[in-house]
Amino acid sequence: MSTGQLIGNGIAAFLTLCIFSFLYKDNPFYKFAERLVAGVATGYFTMLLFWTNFIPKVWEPLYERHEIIYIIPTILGIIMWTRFSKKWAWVSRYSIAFYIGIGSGVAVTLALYTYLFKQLQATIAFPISMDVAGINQLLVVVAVLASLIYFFFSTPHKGAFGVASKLGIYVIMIGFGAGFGLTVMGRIALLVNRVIFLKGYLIALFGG
Amino acid sequence: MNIFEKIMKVDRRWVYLAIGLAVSIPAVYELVATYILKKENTTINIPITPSPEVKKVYDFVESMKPGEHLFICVDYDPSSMAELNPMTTAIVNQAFAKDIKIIFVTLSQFGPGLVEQITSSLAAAHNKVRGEDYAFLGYRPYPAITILAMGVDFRVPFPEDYYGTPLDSLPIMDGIKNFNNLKGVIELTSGNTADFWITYGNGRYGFPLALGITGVMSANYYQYLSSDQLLGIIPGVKGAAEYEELVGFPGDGKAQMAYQVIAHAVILVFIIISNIAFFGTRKRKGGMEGGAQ
Amino acid sequence: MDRVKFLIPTFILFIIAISCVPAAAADIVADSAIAILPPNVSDVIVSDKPNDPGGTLVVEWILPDSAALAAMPIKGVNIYLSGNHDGPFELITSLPKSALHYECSDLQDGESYYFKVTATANGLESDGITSAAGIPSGQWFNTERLPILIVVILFSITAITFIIKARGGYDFYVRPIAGIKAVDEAIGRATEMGRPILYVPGLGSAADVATIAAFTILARVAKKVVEYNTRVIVPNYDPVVMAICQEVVKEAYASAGKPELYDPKDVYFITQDQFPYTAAVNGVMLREKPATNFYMGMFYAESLVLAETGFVSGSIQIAGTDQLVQIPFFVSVCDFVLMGEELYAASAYLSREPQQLGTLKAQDLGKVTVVILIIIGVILSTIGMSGFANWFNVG
Amino acid sequence: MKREIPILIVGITGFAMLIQYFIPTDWSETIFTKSQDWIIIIGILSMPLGIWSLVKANVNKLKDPNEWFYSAVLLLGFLIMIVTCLNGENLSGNSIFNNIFNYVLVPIQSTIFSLLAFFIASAAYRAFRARSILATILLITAFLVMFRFMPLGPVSTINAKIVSWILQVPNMAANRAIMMGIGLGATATAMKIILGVERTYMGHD
Repeated sequence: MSTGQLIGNGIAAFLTLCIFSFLYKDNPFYKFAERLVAGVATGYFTMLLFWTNFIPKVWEPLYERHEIIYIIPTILGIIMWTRFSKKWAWVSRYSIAFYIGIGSGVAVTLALYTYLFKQLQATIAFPISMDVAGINQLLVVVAVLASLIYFFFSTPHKGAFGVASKLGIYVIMIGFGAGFGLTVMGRIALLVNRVIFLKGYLIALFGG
Repeated sequence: MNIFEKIMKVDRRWVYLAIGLAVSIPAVYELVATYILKKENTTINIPITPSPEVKKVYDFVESMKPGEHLFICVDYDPSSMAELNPMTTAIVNQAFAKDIKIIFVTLSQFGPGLVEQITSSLAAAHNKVRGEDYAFLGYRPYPAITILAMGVDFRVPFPEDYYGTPLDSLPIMDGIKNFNNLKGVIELTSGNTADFWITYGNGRYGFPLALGITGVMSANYYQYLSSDQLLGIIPGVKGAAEYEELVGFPGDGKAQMAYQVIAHAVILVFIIISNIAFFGTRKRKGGMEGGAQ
Repeated sequence: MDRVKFLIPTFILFIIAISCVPAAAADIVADSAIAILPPNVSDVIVSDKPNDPGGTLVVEWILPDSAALAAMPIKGVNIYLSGNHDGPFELITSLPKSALHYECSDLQDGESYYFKVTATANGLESDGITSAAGIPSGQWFNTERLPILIVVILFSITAITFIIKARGGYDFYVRPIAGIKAVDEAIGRATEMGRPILYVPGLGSAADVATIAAFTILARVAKKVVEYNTRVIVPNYDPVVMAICQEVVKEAYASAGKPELYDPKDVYFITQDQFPYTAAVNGVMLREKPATNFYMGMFYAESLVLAETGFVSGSIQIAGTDQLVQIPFFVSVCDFVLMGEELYAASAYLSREPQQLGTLKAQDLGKVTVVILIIIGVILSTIGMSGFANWFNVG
Repeated sequence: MKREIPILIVGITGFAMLIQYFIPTDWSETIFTKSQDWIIIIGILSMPLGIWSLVKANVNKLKDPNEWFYSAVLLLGFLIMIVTCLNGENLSGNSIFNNIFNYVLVPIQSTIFSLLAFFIASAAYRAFRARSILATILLITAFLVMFRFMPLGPVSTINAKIVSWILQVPNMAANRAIMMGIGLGATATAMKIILGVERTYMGHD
């Protein structure tokens, strides 16, 4: 490690410990790191967006390529600044409306495709049979139906419907338990990486 | 307050401390072993039982004959290196040791650096020559289109390899037109490229496909095992450690496994203690109804 | 018709090809200098590529039967293109034998194109079969996506019907959802304790539907906040989301006739970076000690960091997200959770407007349809009719 | 003017994007990519609103004797990043900007992320108690899934099989059902917005 890297990693190690100190309780070191990173991150993203998005998406089309059509989104974006004024703030609704309109228009078909159709197709694509795979498929179908019934809003969950919805929430809970258990590995790995970083820094500082 | 109630209400910081210690033990052990005891091998050896889905991938590579071709797609970026690099290394080690020829491709923007890093170190260790024993074709965006094009001919998306050599001048590509000339594909990914390989790769061209994925992703891909669209899955660090165990090259996967096992054990012990305490308090409350609290 | 026209000659050729094979094999063994051409491909069909903007034709062919060709293994095919049936043909690509079709793009819509497909083997090439004319064209409607259009239309009709019915006074039953009932109580509790309410709208942008659902819930929360004379803090990740949250909260104060009490400093921007944002919200929780924390919208890995810190600071927590991976963490730590669809239903529940409840009814009818489709689909798959399942593979 | 026109804009753009999905022509594709570009442009041009909000709040706090130091740190961090990247080439390479990114931003980000290892343990400790049937199911499943890490020979082999089944059958079924619900809910909400039934995000006037 060069001296520069050693100093850099020293700062990194100090900030790592500042954040970890939060586990004990809120303290000035954590607060320092928290505010520092909020400032640095905002500065970082502002400049990143400026160079990688504003320049190629706004400046170049308008100023260099004279693509007049880009005036529309630019005006819509600048309209957002009316929010600085109390009197004219309502004008910004035009841009917000455009933003939300595009978002929800795309969402209708996207949600139907990725969430509904793909899942539906995957559920019904395999046959039920008397071997292990076939019986598992039968169980999957029953479990999917029960879980769907749990999400019914306009029918009282009573009688047979209530039994199905109860089975449904049990299945959902198994799913959540599995999801929780599976994630532990990845989260531990993150902490291990920090520990290995600190260890490497100690070795570089004293042992290396 | 009896002991059970105390355990139930234990300050969360004791839990934090336990996890912190659990994760530090292997690191401290390594430091002590290396610098104080001056030991050579500092990896904590944890017995590992390979799961069936990992064993299947291993058996598949093991069944290949020297000189046959394996295709490895490195589709992750540096942020998931910790989980996926160990399995890539283990597979490449196994294949090189068996004189299997490997073709690498990446569909991730940051993939080329990773592939170069892996191939350069492992090829040297196994005395393998680029262009003869392995090839790196490079990176292309648009995974679906690239996979479909490779199904026709690797030369369509990759007329030249990553280093600018035309594919026809690479000895390893002699007689290798598309997926039909390969034994199979192993896709290592931290993102949705796995879906493309399943739909457009295995779905369209029917080659044997195995996945190496991060632990968080694994829940979503087990379904393809039962439908035979995948021959096997290597999930996260644990899968990598199992693979290393099978191959017999202990690496970063096994090294990380020590941390994982201890941390998981600590959490499991906490859950058990918490439940014993829970039942303890319930019983006592039942027995001491109306009594002093 | 075209198909039939070509089937006859190709069939004849095919017969000839097959009958040639033993002889050809023998000849090659005896004297490789005598060149016997490889057998031709058959069934060369050109069609317009469906559901595309135009300019692309698809060529398909059938290779000669490989079993009969042991001595002359087909290596692949060459594809030639011409504007006339009789040529001149230009080689456009060579494909391996595994290829079954070829998409030729960058053609002119409305022009006629002819393709010649030849088989190659042992460095030799058959004389080839020329296709009928193919005329590329663009389509105006993607027929593969028809199922989605049908669903959109049916869904809209049902929703509008129920909305009209509801406006006419028709009353729907809606089952109680604990997380939604808790919203009002949680705000009351904040008032009693004299502490503020924290509302985190997540990391989504204003174009994400989950975030838009979060705005609606915020509107309700803000209204109650004004009623109870307490305070709501909304830290933001996205500037557009911030602008909308400000609008929503300001509106709540205005409609209660107390516009002067709205403090724009309470709805503010932190930073557009996941973990620095999380750290800052953690700080707010520990220092402002909100009585109730709401997490509504899109959450990723920060879900558990926020929820645990909120627990430590002793807040009641209500979460709602459509991010599947994060729901287990909210379920483990928060007091109430709106899981997936419940987040979307919450706006209807909270508004209590009949037309909003009408769409809930439409959602339920959608679920009934899904249940029926699953049952039918699995039965059909089990008896071997997998075509039904593919209908939902809309690409 | 203040409310009707925006709702009309939402309706028109939303409906246009909905229709666009079914039309495979070149201009339809162009509309899609351009609209996504335009949303990004509105987002970038809105950044000043966010920056103003952040800077104003922290400049105000400079007068607060308890807060001024932290706010100064935040403002300084922000300003340094802006100043060191006035030249776009400093985004990468060995620039001050990139070094602050590597030695300040990245370690803090990944450390906050790694706090999850502690939180997941304390959440498990508190939440996984057999209080009710639902909590017990959650507890048992999570326990078995985590237990697959324990190197206990034959017990592990059996557990691996159980976990594999849990992942392939109930877990997958639950995920699918929740996703289908989300699909319907998101569609209904988006339709309500396009039709103008849902308009709370707009405020009144």
